[in-house]
Amino acid sequence: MSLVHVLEVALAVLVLGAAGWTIVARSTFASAVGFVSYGLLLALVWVQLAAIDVALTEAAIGSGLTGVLLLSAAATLRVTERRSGAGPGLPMRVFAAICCGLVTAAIAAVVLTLPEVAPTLAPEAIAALPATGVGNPVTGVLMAFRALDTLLEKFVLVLALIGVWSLAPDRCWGGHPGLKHRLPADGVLPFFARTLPPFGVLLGIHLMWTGADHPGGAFQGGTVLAAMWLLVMMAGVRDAPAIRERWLRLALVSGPVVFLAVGLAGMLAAGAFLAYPVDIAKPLILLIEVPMLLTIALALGLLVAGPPERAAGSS
Amino acid sequence: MNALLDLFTIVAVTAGAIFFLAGVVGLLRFPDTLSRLHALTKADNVGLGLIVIGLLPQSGSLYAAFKLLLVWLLVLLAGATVGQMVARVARRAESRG
Amino acid sequence: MSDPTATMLLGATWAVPLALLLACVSGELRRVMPRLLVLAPIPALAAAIFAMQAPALQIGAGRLRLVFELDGPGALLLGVASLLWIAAGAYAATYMRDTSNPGRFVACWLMALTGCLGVFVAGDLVSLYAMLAMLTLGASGLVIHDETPRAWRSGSIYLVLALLAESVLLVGLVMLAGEIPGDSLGVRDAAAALASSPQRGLILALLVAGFGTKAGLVPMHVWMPLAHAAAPVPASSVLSGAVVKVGVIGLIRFLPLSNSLPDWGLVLTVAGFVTAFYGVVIGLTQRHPKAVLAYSSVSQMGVVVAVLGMGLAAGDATAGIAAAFYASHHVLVKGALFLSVGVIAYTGTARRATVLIPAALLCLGLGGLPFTGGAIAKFAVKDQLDVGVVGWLAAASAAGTTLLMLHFLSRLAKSGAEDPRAKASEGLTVPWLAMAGAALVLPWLLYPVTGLGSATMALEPKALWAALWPVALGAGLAFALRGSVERLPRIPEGDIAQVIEPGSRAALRGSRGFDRLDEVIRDWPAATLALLLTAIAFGVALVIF
Amino acid sequence: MPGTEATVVAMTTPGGGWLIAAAAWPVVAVLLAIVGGGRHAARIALASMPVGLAVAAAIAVRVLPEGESLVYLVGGWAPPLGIALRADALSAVMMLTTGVVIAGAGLFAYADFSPQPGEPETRTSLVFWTLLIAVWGAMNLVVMGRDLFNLYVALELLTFAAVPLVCLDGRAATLSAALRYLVFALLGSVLYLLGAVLLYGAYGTLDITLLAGRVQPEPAAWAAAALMTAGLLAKTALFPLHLWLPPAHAGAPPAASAVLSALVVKGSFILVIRLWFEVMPALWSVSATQLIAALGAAAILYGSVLALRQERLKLLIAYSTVAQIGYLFLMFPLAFDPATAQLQGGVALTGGLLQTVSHAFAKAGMFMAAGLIAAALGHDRVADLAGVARALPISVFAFGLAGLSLVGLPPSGGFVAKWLLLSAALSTGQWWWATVLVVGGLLTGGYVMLVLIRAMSASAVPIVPLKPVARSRETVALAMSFCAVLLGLLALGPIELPAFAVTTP
Amino acid sequence: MSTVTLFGLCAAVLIGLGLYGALTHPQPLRKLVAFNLLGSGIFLLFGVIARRGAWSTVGGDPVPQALVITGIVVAFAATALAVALLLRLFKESGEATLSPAARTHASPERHQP
Repeated sequence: MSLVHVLEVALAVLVLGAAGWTIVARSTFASAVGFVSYGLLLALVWVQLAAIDVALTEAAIGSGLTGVLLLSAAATLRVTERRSGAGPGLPMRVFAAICCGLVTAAIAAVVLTLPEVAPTLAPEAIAALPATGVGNPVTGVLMAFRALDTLLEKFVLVLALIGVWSLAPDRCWGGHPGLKHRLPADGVLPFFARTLPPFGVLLGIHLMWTGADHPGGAFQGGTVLAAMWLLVMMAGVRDAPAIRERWLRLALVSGPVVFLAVGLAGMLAAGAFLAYPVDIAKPLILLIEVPMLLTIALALGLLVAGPPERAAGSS
Repeated sequence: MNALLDLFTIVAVTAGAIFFLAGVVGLLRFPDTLSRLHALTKADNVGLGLIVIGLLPQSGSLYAAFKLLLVWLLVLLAGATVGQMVARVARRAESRG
Repeated sequence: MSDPTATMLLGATWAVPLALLLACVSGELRRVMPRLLVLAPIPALAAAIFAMQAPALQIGAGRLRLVFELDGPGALLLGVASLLWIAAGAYAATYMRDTSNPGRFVACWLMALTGCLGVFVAGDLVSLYAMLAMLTLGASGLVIHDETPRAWRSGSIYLVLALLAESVLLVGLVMLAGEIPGDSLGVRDAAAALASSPQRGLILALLVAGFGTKAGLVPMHVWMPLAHAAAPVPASSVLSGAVVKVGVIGLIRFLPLSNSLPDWGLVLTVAGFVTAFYGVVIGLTQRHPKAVLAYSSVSQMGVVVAVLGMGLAAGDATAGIAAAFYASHHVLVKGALFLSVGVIAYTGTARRATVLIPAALLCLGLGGLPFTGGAIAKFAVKDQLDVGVVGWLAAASAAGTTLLMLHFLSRLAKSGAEDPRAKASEGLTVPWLAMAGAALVLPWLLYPVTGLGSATMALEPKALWAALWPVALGAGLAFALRGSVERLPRIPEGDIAQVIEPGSRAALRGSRGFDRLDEVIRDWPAATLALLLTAIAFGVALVIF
Repeated sequence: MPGTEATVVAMTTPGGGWLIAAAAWPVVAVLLAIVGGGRHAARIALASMPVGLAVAAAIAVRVLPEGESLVYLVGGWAPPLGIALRADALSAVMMLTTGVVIAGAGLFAYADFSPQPGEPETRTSLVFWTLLIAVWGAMNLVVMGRDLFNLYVALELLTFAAVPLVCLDGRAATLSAALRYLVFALLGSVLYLLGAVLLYGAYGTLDITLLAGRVQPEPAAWAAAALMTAGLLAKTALFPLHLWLPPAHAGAPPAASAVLSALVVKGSFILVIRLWFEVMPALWSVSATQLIAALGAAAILYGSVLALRQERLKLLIAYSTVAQIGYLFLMFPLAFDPATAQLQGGVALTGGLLQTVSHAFAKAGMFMAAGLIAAALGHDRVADLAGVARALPISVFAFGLAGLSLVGLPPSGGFVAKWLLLSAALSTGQWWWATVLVVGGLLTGGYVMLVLIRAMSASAVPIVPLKPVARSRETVALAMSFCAVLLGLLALGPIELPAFAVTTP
Repeated sequence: MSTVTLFGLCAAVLIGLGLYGALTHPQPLRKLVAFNLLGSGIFLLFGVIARRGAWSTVGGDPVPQALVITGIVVAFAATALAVALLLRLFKESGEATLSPAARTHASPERHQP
């Protein structure tokens, strides 16, 4: 049993341990903390599965941003924990455990009986990759072969944001999202929030740029930017923008708009929606990814920031 | 020469690992927040530092080495900040009783 | 009249009332509508007179195309029914003048009218079912019109039973549709297919159950006395006169009369006579004149079903037209008598005779008194009912009917207005007398049209005697039992309904359990568990076949 | 396993561009509305509706007449690597329905959600219109998607657009309803995703057409089928997974309720059809088809009884949706051909889809009418509806017409659907489903009449609406109900209903 | 046991854990944590399938990997929406529970927003 293998088993055990902790932990906050560490461990698993792009995404979104959401919510809702009942009784729990066990068993069985020669689209993807001009097959899939999914998923982000905004009290509509932290401007956090972002922004853009040929891409980059922005807002260095701002709305939709525009242009230039003329495929993809980066960063940041809670102008 | 570098790496990284171990033990064993914090920050700063230094010879390119150092610096920055803030919260909690 | 116009009349029969119904959406038109009720059935009358040989009216081209046509029995019943609807409509315009909620009354009236007349011209299964449904909705609205607890109860019982009947019918019709060869849902083709269908037994059972309920066959009759007693007078007049006949026409059209089915014939005959006598017996215990009339309707429908049963047993195709003729007489008589109940309520002791004498004629006519319309009606069904023991049963039921109707007369006499000088307005008396006259005369004019023979044969001494003695017997009985009838125990209207209702109330209480169940199912853990179990169940279902 | 798909080489068909139009215009409209904001949101949404209707009509006239379906390969990449869109008769009909219902909802809601001139953008004036159009777009994608993951994204899109509509008024009750809806729907969609993942693991594609050629009766397929079905049923709120539906549909604003009840639950149902009839028509056993229909039957009886027991009009209608959804699932055993052990299109499927569409219109009309009644009375207690028929005759008439179709009385679309299902049940000798159909019809008649009789009974004091009810809004409700009735008359037309023979290579 | 099998089974267990948590936890927020667990388990399974599809130079089938990235983003959006709903519910009612009893039959009195 090789060393790598031992490490993998240990990793699996750790992941399951962390997962179990999120379920059994007594306080929601502890469970959320557990979830963050679980996400980081999972990122290692993704590396182990030779999916660096996913590992980055998992660490950044799955663990990072989701973690922030859950932690802050847990902090707010702590008071309700005592009041919310004990949940279903023991018989119910046992029965539930049995059912979940059955599902797990079924999936395990499927995993063990998957075909010997795994069906794969890797050959097709690699064969078609040159036509897209990008070197990273994952980016190729995201931006070319299944660009429709990517476009729609931008749309999902924007729509989810509208959904979150719709939960604002009517009087606060158009105003600033919550998380206004009254911290001394000279505190440690503001300092941190002034020092880190330059690096962060650099890294984010770097991730997006390198994503064309190496692991990385607009998602990972955008997430880093979003994180930086959240840091700045939370530290009180810059207030969250009022959601009625025209520039904000424009920046928000810029990603899908450009994507859609290029796609429709493709109908004329390359004979199909979301098709790129081979010779200028890569520039086009980058052209799409730049506003996409912006959209992702804004959408993710604002999703975490939550619905407006202060009427515009008031501070 | 390479053997020497490798040896250096092994030593440095092991040392770093030991610092981390100590940090974790401290985190688990120490009585109050501040001393736990004390243990933890040592682990972060020195432990990670040693590991980074140990890895430098293996990094191959200057670019990679620079990235390693950058990582260390950023972690230092983050660790310092977080440590400060946790400490403040802890003190406020105490003063409230 | 040229064929296309006649065909158009078939459409107008239901389209005109329907148009008036839709017009009710506008408030202004709703206000003038009561005066228009009398016009609504006129196209139907015209159709009955002119459109019998007319080619069918077809709407649409698909398999579900609507067809409207008119056969002999249909034309007969459509004609008299439309007459009754006209008279009752005129009557209602006066009688319902100061009712609460007139808008709903006219809406329901027109709905019932559309459905009732539509059934007689419906030539395909879909439109037949549509008209029946329409009729049910309108009629139940008429029953509950007074909104007294009694009206609510009767209305809901009527609605439930009627909808049940239609559901049973729907299943029967769909099965029947499956038997029809080729691309048609026509009633004629359906009836033809039924005779030779492997499913015949089941389909017949469903159809008889369905139409039997509409016709008030025991034990599905419970709604009739309740509904007819509860509804306002003009409504109960059309309900008991015209609406009940949709069951009859349904049976006439679908029963394969031309090929003999002795067992089914026997069943129907027995059911018919049971109903006939049951109606008489229970009717005698009733106090309210409208209830007595309703039970007499039950009994009369029993006779009609018996006629059809004998026809089916003998494979005698003329039974259809004969039964239709008998029923059409009943349309006129019952319609008239119900109107009289409303008239006498406004008539003082001084003028009471002007109502009672025509009513008495009609009553005895229903028993078959010579020279009345009833005599020729009875004469028309002699071929079916004059065989052996059945003949005696028929005579007995005639006697019973006479007895029952005289009982009604006595109840009617007791239900006059307080003020001896009171005089019912022409708006009521004219329609009532018109109907009464029609009931006495019209059958004699219509008989030759039916092709059953010439009316003069009904005036031969033998026929006269055959018609007279049961009436005499009934009258004698009535004289002998006078007073003692009053002492009979009161059986509440809708006899069996008393037994059904506690059951339904229990069901209602039971359904409360559903609320609690819903709370449980919709609780989060239960629902999520259900989700998992669903997945597992499907998995199992797939793995182990 | 190449060779199997050699038979089904996918390629863009002429006119396939319309599919892109159908997918793209809602996205454009929503993004424009977000940027435009303020009063423009409503204007943009309303202005875009004719476009959407035109696109749906264009697709319908190409697809429906001779059942040729449109295909589009996005980016020119053929499956399995790329994503295909495809509009068959089913898609076309659903697109038309979606268009008409949402356009109706838009007209109906304009009074509620358009800010007065001059006043700044309000919350609902932006949110409602963007989400309404988003629902339309999501429905289009759901009915023409051919890639299981692409469909997953479309489903989530549908959910995210629908959930905020539930709690537009921001009261605790509706918020909690929306939360239950969201979380349960999410569970449903991840189960669906899990199934899709398993299918990819086993067969290396997510394209419906390709999968149809590759699926074998083996553990992976079984597990996938079970998980995906369960997940989709959860989103369709089939009994006993209906926990979220009644409060959500009853709490939303009338226009939203109409869209939710008429369309949103149908989205996942369409995917059930795709899954059962197209991806794995040969996989299903008799017991599976009977099981899904049994759930449907339970839904019919249970939902109808509860509808009868509701004291609030909107809850009554919501429970009626629970019941009516049940009818949609009766078609599966009726479409099962024991000879080939396959699910096949035909009378049963046509009946089921006709039920889907006619229920969509009827329920939209009902919710709108109920909304107007509730707005006029200030409450929606069934017991206190006396006199409404005189105050709001058109609304009550609309309710009645819709009820006509729900009960399944001719000439409504509901009747034709019921007739087809009944004849399928009786001709295949499955009389027990026929019984359910009949009993369900009776119960439905019960609660519809309950409301109508109450509404038509005389009230001591004539009702004066709290605020004037716009005739135009009543007309919209009436139009919806009329559509449900006219569907039945379509069956009279020379064009037979498109007998939905779904594609099975 | 090979890497893919190991993590494949790991994914199966994660899915089971997620389902259990979503089913039994009374607090909605815990349900959301569990939901994310469930989701990541499914993504992991997809990753395993991708890994099995490794081919010559590429370490895994890029299509599933790309889909997982999309999936993670969608799951995050869902979580964000749910959390926002939960917090608003808490602000409105001071409660954060999915138990229907109180709410179901409290149908709206106010209809127009």
